[in-house]
Amino acid sequence: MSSDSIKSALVIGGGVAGMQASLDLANYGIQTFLVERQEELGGRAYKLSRTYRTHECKSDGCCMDYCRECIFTPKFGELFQNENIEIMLGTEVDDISGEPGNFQITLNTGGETRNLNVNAIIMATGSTTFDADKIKEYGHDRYDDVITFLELEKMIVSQRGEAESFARPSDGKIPETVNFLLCVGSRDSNKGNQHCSIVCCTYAIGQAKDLKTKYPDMEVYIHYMDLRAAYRGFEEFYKEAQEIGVQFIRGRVASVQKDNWDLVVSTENIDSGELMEIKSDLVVLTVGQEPHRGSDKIAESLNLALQSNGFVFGNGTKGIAVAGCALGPRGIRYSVEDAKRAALEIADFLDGGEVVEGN
Amino acid sequence: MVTEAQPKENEVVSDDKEGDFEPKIIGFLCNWCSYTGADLAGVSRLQYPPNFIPIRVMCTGAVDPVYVIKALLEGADSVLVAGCHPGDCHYLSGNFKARRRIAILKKLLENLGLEERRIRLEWISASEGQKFADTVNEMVKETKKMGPNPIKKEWDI
Amino acid sequence: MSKNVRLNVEEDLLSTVNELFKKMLEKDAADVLIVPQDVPSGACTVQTLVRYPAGLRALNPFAFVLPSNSADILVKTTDQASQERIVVVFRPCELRAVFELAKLNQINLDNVTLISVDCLGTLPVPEYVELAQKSENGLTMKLLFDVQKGGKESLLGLDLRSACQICELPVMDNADVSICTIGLNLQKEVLLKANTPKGEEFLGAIGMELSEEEDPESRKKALEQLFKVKAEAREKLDAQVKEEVKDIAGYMTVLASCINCHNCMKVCPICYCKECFFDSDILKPSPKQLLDKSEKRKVVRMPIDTTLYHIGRMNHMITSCVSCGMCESACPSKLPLLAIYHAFGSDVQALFNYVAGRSLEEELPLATFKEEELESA
Amino acid sequence: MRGTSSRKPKIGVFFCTCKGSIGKNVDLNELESRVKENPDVVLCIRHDKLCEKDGQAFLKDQISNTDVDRIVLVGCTPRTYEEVINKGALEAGINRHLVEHVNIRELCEWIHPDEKSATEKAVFLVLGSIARVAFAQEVLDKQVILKNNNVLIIGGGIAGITSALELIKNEISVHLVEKTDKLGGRAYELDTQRLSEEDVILPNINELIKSDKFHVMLESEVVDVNGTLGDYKVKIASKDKEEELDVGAIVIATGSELFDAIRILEYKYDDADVIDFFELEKMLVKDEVKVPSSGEIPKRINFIQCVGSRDENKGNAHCSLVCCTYAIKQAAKIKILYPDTEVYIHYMDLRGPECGFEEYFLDAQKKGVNFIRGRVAEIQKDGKNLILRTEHIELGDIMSLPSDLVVLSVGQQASVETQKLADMVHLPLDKDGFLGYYNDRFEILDRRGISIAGCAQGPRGVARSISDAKKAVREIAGIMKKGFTARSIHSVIDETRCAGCRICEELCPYEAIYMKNVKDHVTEESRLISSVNLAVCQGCGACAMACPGGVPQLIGYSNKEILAQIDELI
Repeated sequence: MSSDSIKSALVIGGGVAGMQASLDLANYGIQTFLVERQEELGGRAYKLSRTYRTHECKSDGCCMDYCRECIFTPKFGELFQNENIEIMLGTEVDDISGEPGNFQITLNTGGETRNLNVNAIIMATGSTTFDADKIKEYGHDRYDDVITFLELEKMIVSQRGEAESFARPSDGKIPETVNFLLCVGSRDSNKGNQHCSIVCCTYAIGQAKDLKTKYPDMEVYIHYMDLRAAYRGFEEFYKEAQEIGVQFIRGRVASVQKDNWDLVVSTENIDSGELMEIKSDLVVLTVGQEPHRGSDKIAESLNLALQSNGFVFGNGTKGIAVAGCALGPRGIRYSVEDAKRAALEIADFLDGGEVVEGN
Repeated sequence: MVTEAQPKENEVVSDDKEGDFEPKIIGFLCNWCSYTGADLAGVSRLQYPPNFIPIRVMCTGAVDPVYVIKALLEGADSVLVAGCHPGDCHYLSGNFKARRRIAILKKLLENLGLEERRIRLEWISASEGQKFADTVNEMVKETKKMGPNPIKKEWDI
Repeated sequence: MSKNVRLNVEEDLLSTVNELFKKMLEKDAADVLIVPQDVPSGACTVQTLVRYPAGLRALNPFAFVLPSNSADILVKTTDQASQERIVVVFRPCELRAVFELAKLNQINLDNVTLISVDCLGTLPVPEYVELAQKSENGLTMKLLFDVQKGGKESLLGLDLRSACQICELPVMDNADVSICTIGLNLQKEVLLKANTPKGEEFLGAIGMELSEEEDPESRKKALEQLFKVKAEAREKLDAQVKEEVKDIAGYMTVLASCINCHNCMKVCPICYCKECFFDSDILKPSPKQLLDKSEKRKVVRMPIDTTLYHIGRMNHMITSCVSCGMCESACPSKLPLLAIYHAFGSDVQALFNYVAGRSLEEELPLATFKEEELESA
Repeated sequence: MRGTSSRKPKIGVFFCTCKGSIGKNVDLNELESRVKENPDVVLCIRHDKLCEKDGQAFLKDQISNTDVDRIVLVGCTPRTYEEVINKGALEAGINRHLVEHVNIRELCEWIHPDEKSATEKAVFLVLGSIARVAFAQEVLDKQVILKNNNVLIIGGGIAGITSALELIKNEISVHLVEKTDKLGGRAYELDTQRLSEEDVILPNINELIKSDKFHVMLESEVVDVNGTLGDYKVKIASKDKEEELDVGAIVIATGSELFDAIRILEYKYDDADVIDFFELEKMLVKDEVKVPSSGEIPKRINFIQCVGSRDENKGNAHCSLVCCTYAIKQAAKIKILYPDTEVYIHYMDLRGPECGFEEYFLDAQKKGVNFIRGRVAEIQKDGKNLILRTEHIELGDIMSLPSDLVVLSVGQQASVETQKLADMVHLPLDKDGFLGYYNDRFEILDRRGISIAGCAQGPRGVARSISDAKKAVREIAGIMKKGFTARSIHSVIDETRCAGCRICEELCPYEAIYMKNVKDHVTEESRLISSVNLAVCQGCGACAMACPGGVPQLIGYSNKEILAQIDELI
């Protein structure tokens, strides 16, 4: 590749990994096209009320627990400002052909097609969350007060700063008892996916902690199989939750049913062996992550192999890098790390190994 | 700040009365913790009285006591210096340095008969929006109780 | 216990000490002396740099006058590369300033031998000059005997400078060598003490044989008495000034006669800045700013920023103030600056358990910090 | 850049309404009219969203169409958009130091519902900043070229070796200090093919040794680090000598150390048949497992997880992340080698942060590995037999399990070397004693030329250590080759006014102040005065406060500016 021609790359997916990868690429002086299927950048991470210690966090105790403002908004600003980045929202990748160093891309924006030549590709198609309706016994499709953790995040965000109270969907009451069900659709090859989604434990504990801190009288239960978290600091996090009174019950919940007016969570406490029925005002299903629809198609056109769980294998062909949840469930921290690595790989490839100083 | 004439000693100036006296409080907020804490108070819509006027500095360790003296001499009724909690300073130890300087200054002003509470050094982290609002509320209340800065009664400033 | 030697007084005290210092140059124990000598008229005593024995004519380290704090001379005569061996004779307040300035890296003490003298105090310069002109020769000795005995006849009713009245450390036992006069029969002898290895070596070099003798009882007693008198005076003055400036109004009244000459800063041995912050452009308002201020405030007392200067300067150097009182002596408006600095300074220095100039080892409070301290602040 | 000296300032005030979110409580019209009264203000204009593309275009347009030479931006908190706006202003020809940000959203609009007082406060805030910006000085970013561009790598484990290879690829000379007598660390002893989720190809040590840019010091230790980016002096103690090395940057790859199981007395690590996972690994590489005391094939093997991990009292609070995966893979391999051997894994929670863990787990279960939840209470010795006593939490039973071989899955902990080094280079440690704290902020590391790779920042597997090292080194390589731009906010010292008291040197938390010898051209007096090392200065302003003479000043936060602002606020 001649060094004076402008190098270009396509980033598929405008979630946190895609955003970071685009910024890094652009800062390496690479003309970057960022394609996002939705009308908005940020992906799932942007919908969270807050995140728990990520790479982006200023780890000097300066957290205002308002990640949308602190992490994402400035990043949007940077992305939209950057001369080297062109963002295409509401756009899907229809076709990819060619070879590393020279890919031909066909893009589709609301029926309008556009052809593009790029030298390299970063796939950051992310993952989607498991559809909780698939597990009938948890009643997500039937009961208003059975919600997924993302729906809870949405509630927290929309109620923030306006009302002091936290209202459950059915009648707007502050719930007195909240049950968190972990591994919904995860580690369950019959009804869901076999893999563990890694981040759900942390999120559930975080949400439980927030609720318990705000409403000390609220009874908060977390039903789990194993408590897992890849991040250091989790142990303290977990302990804090225990200390403020979040109750952890080991065992997979059998069902959530309505008994007259109340939701009842039935489970076996594996540790004590007893069968429990817990009346609950709100049930939060912590759904896992699974591959995004269409990501297999893109992987195929890029000659990337798939893992048994449907996620993409990372070590593919030269000139193609994968970042974020497309590789498997992960949190924001790993996604950003991934993205930085992916951008490095691509920059290295386009430079022929030559180092370009990063910002 | 308006001094029409030199009042006689112990004479109660009209704006001295608690209630209709609106104090002015100047705050030096460290960029990393307390300023962000103030932002959080804003984001969380935590109301506090508008008597507080912030100045952003990089670190409490960069707050020259001269600034505080100047503010008081110009007629500020109280001064807040707020930074990261001990051990959390973005610049490792700025807050410890600030603590020494402010302690010296307080001692001097105390000797000059200025209430020690007119200068406050507070540790407010970025996540303590509530603490920030509380601190301002408390300071306004306290300053109202103490009355206007006596320096204002003097002509020279 | 420090090593010491009694020096017999031959003719009189001053000439004995003069000979002693001559010996330092003759025996090549020093390259340059910085010593106070009477001016020919005898009206005053000034510091001199002496390189040859012939330059030592009227050495008088005991004179009851201190025109300026000599610590500044060492700032001017030493630098990082100083090689010349300098011997100085300073009063305790000057030595304290030397210690502070050494900690502030303004003086290089590597090749300096510090000799202190017991100090019974000094008179304000104009009054001393007047007194000296009226007196016959031998004023210093007369005062020395007189004041030591507790009498004040020879002072003709004059008071010592307030700094001297309240002096906390009229004797310094951590100079390399100290010349002790208090509580001794000065017609017969004077006591030399070597307080440091450097001092011992120095006295050895000029042929002194040192022993380890206890201070004579008379000296112990005299010192005890002296400390008591000073402490009482100190307490009285502190209380008096704290009453006078107990509130801002009092302070501003005191400052009302300040003419903003900044002499107090210029003569202060501790004020080491090349240009004072309060003299710098940073604080100079433009004509427009000044006039705008009068609009905002209706009245502006001039000169502007006098209060800022005084509180600001106090804030800058109070932890290092050695209470030499030069500021007060130099003030044309006779502001009680020493009294204020002493009263406030001892409070501030107590915060850090620090006494300015007490020793070289104590860390400057402003150049360090502790993680665990001042928790209530 | 527009000249700004000795002229009347021409200030442009931009109001950003943040898409209408400012203006409900603060009366912008009133605010604008008050601001316009200031004679220095030549432009006063409003926009809806200055941080977005068209807002930026608007900003640039307005600046270039007028003779504005400094601007005040009134809007949201500078903590979010400062950089964006400064960049926009710069493109229009206004230096970032001539831009002041006034936050009337978080500090006014959102908290003061009373319009009158909110507006009044906003007026003060804006006027204060106008007064301040009038004294602002233009300072151009300074490019710093390095004196020395060799890199020192401390630690010859996988992270160190990867770093070295990457640097050499970029033609940068590397010195590597390793405390043991050989390179490679733990990673090369592992049965990696089976221990990582993807096929990790370990870097080739031979290739490294062959390079003439590679200088290795084995059995050596760093004892002192002085200096800064581009000019480090590092003292290295070897067995019989001590030498000093000049390098430009440092990569800390000191790794972690395994928890010493002897500390947990009840697990009897001193018994020959109780081994840690690393010792087992060395057997597995040879495809055979023998009971150390008897030399026989073990019939019953028990793995104990979380040895020294998640246990504040006897070990470390943190989870070591990789041990579950290792144990499961080891167990599965034993089952392949010896299908008749009973294998038990005692765990607290099963954790594997990497993808594919679930498959390993199921695979191990299928092969007949038994998983028992609960922390093992103790190991007893009954004659020649080891007996594990544990509570099976799920069944609630107290179990006694005889065992031929016990494998302790010890966790990783911060190594003593890392802690010593952290002290030498003034990096804070996190609560677990790792250098993880600063891992989150790449920039700081690079400014000082110190990067951290691998397990020194916390427990991690081989693959992650390799990718870490590549990242750490890439940034360093760029700086070594091209130099870098100093922080825009840093301290400047007025040399003529410095008295050399060194208080600023004492109080600078980064050792960015150094003493420089100058000769006064009049008096010929040589004296030491303070000087700022731009490579290290982080712009905290401690020196500015330390100096009674106000000699060091922080760009954008000088005494003049702040005092002017104070003046205006009251």
